[in-house]
Amino acid sequence: MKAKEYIAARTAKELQDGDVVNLGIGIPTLVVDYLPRDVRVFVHSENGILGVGPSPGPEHADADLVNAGKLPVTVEEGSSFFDSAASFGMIRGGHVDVTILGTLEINQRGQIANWAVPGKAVLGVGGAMDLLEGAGKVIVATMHTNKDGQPKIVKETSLELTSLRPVDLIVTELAVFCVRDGRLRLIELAPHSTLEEVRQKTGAEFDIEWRENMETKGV
Amino acid sequence: MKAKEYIAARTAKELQDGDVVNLGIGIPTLVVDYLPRDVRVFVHSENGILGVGPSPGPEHADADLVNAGKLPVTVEEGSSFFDSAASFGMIRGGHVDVTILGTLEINQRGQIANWAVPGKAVLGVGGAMDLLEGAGKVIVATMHTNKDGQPKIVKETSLELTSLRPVDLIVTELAVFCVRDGRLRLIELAPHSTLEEVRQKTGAEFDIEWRENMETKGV
Amino acid sequence: MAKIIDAKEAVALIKDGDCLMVGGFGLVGCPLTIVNELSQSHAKDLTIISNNLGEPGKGLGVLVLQKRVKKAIGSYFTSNPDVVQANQKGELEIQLLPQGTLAEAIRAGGAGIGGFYTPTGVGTKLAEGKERKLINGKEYLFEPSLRADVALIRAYKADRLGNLIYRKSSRNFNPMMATAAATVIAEVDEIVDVGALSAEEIVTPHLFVDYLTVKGECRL
Amino acid sequence: MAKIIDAKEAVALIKDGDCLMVGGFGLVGCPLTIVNELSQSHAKDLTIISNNLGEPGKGLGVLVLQKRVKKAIGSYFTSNPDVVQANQKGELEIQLLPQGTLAEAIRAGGAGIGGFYTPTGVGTKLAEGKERKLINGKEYLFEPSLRADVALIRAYKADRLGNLIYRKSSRNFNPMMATAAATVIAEVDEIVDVGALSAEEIVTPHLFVDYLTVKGECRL
Repeated sequence: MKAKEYIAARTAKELQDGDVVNLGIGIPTLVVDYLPRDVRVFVHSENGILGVGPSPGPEHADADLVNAGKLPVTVEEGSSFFDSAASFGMIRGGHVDVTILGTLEINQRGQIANWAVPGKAVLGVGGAMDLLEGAGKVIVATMHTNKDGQPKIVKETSLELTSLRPVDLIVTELAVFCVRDGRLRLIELAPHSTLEEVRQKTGAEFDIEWRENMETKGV
Repeated sequence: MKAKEYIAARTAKELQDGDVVNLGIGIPTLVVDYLPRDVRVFVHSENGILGVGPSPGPEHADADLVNAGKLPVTVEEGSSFFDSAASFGMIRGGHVDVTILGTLEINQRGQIANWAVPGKAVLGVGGAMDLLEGAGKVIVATMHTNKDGQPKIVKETSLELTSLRPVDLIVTELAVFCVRDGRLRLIELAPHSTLEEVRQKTGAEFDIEWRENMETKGV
Repeated sequence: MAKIIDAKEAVALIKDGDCLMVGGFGLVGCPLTIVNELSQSHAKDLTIISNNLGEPGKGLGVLVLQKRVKKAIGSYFTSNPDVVQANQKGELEIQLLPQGTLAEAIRAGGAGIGGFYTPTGVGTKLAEGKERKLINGKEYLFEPSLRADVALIRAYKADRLGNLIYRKSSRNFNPMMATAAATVIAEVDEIVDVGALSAEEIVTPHLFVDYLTVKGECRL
Repeated sequence: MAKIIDAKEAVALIKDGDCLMVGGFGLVGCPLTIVNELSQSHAKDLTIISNNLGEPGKGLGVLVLQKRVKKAIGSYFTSNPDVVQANQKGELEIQLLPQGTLAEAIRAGGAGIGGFYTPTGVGTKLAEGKERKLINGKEYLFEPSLRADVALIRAYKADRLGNLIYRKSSRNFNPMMATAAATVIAEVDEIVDVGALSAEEIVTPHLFVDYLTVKGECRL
């Protein structure tokens, strides 16, 4: 399994049956492909859809039916459409259970920077700040390092923060961290990943709090 | 024609084809019965209806279809239903052209008191304040005096004001006043009404600015 | 997925001291089956956010007579003399808001907005004690948003997920209240299969709705 | 009663220096026939409130290349490099708002609300210069409401009165913008008879809509 697919599959395990989930672009979009059969989630798209389904084939694309990444989507039975004010009312008002986002950087306190692009004028934010503010649980699903091989998890971000709110969970191709009391806690290693590799590719301090299944693996 | 019917008929002349109109309870409700054939208005009811039609017979009353006075109504073709937040958004946002209201008192500056009942705790306001704030034009359609024969138009109201905003027009069974620059201006006498009677039954100062048709009547 | 419960189970979700939102404009659009059941229960010290408190001996009016309402927030209580009397006796605290301010405060609460500035009521008795702000030269009053522990709302049809549609003027405060409470219980005429309501016509998407109760016989 | 006009007449209602609201999320739900006609016109010094400014050479992006947009208020301009470049050259002022704050500010403008407090963006770069307020112990940012001279929106069907319904995710910003401008022009697929849209399904009641334009052939 490739790294991105692994991240998506691992993140999928965090979702519970009935969750309302908002997915960022990139890896987060893949997560729903890895849900177990007995877990059904409802995908919320901030441009005004509850109940987003799989991508259609190109011949079935409907120009009026896109997700927040502006890609053609389908809708499932029981879906609904609403305007942007209502949609962000759902987000800010705490009615979206989980949001799964990508990020550019994460600091040592679990705060993310995922909107302001490096070296460029800050001209786009979209719904990122609202999602960080309002979602019940925030999961970051991201490659451990950036395109240049540099750690995304760093002491302090060089980019502007998206929110003061720390995320709840970080899933990479190497490890899973949770954030509690303003500290990163490594709770799981990916198969074939080692603590040494995680330390090497992480630019921030973290505690280690293996979850039970890791302890039994004798890490 | 009885006094109330006269007031309603005279008020109806103020409405223009296409107006969106919100009607208070009592005399205002009668106004639409006196519209000329070529004037169609759209009645807005703040409990969530645009396009209120005439009252149904008792056998056609629908328990889910009432106006703001909680009386059964019908709806016309092209009507729509919406929630209370949207409805008051229309009112405050300036999307209702005219509101026609009753009142308990009117002061010399054209401000009205129509919500706080004399001698009682102030426990009901409903939509009165929103309508005064947001309607394009406010017309008061009221008997000139109260049940005790005392003037409703007074120097200062004894009751709490509904809004600092003066109304635009006052129509009674005796006269029509407009309000401009914080002063009442008598612009018209009802048939069989005299300036003397109006002076006698009005407890406030007013200017006289006959409209053209009054001048030709040689008042 | 909304859970289908009966009116007794719905009322069991309400605890002493809870703040409730109850939909309806008078009795129209009020979840009368649940309210009726509530009047058979024992929950007390309730705060109720509702445009009115029913009519004498009807709907929420019964709870007032039972002295189980500590405080009411709404826009029009004058039509129920029992409410006026309870307030005069000091048994019932009343917070009066212009109807548009009430509706907006509930919507704001559901949408995660902390408060807003309305021009309604400036300079009147209802402005007393409220923060004022000039915005673009016009005066406004600050109004904090409202939220509740439990919302009891009335809709026409629900699908099994909890998507709701309303009927005519019974919509009124119900869609906003559906967004503004920790627990939302909708009383409906009918529960239909998922897919029976079109995506365009759904007024309240299911993510707001926790429980569904089918309307029952209701003595009034 | 909304007046039916063509795209040329619609554009003639826009004056130099006007503030426009333009519906759409990217090109989805954008009134492209009118926007296309606008790019053939001469109105300049425009302020545009819209989530994006089209795509390079498409939709509102054309107006940017023509240097006719003075200021843009929206949430996501990064996807159009022409906008970024115009901003860097100092030809185009940009006011960036979180998407939810943008949507809420437009809704507030249409509903007569002067401004509101949102928790979104607290402590970030986008909070700079904004008034902060603690409400129930939580920090919020003040955001004033937005209004425009003209709103150009996209709907699916209108009836002859001007009642509107939308189609799928092309609804987005259009219903709020319909409420928040002095003049509202809706581009629609089709104008149907009064009565053809049901009272329950109408999303934008006709009192908001001044003009209707039927969507035309649109080069993109």
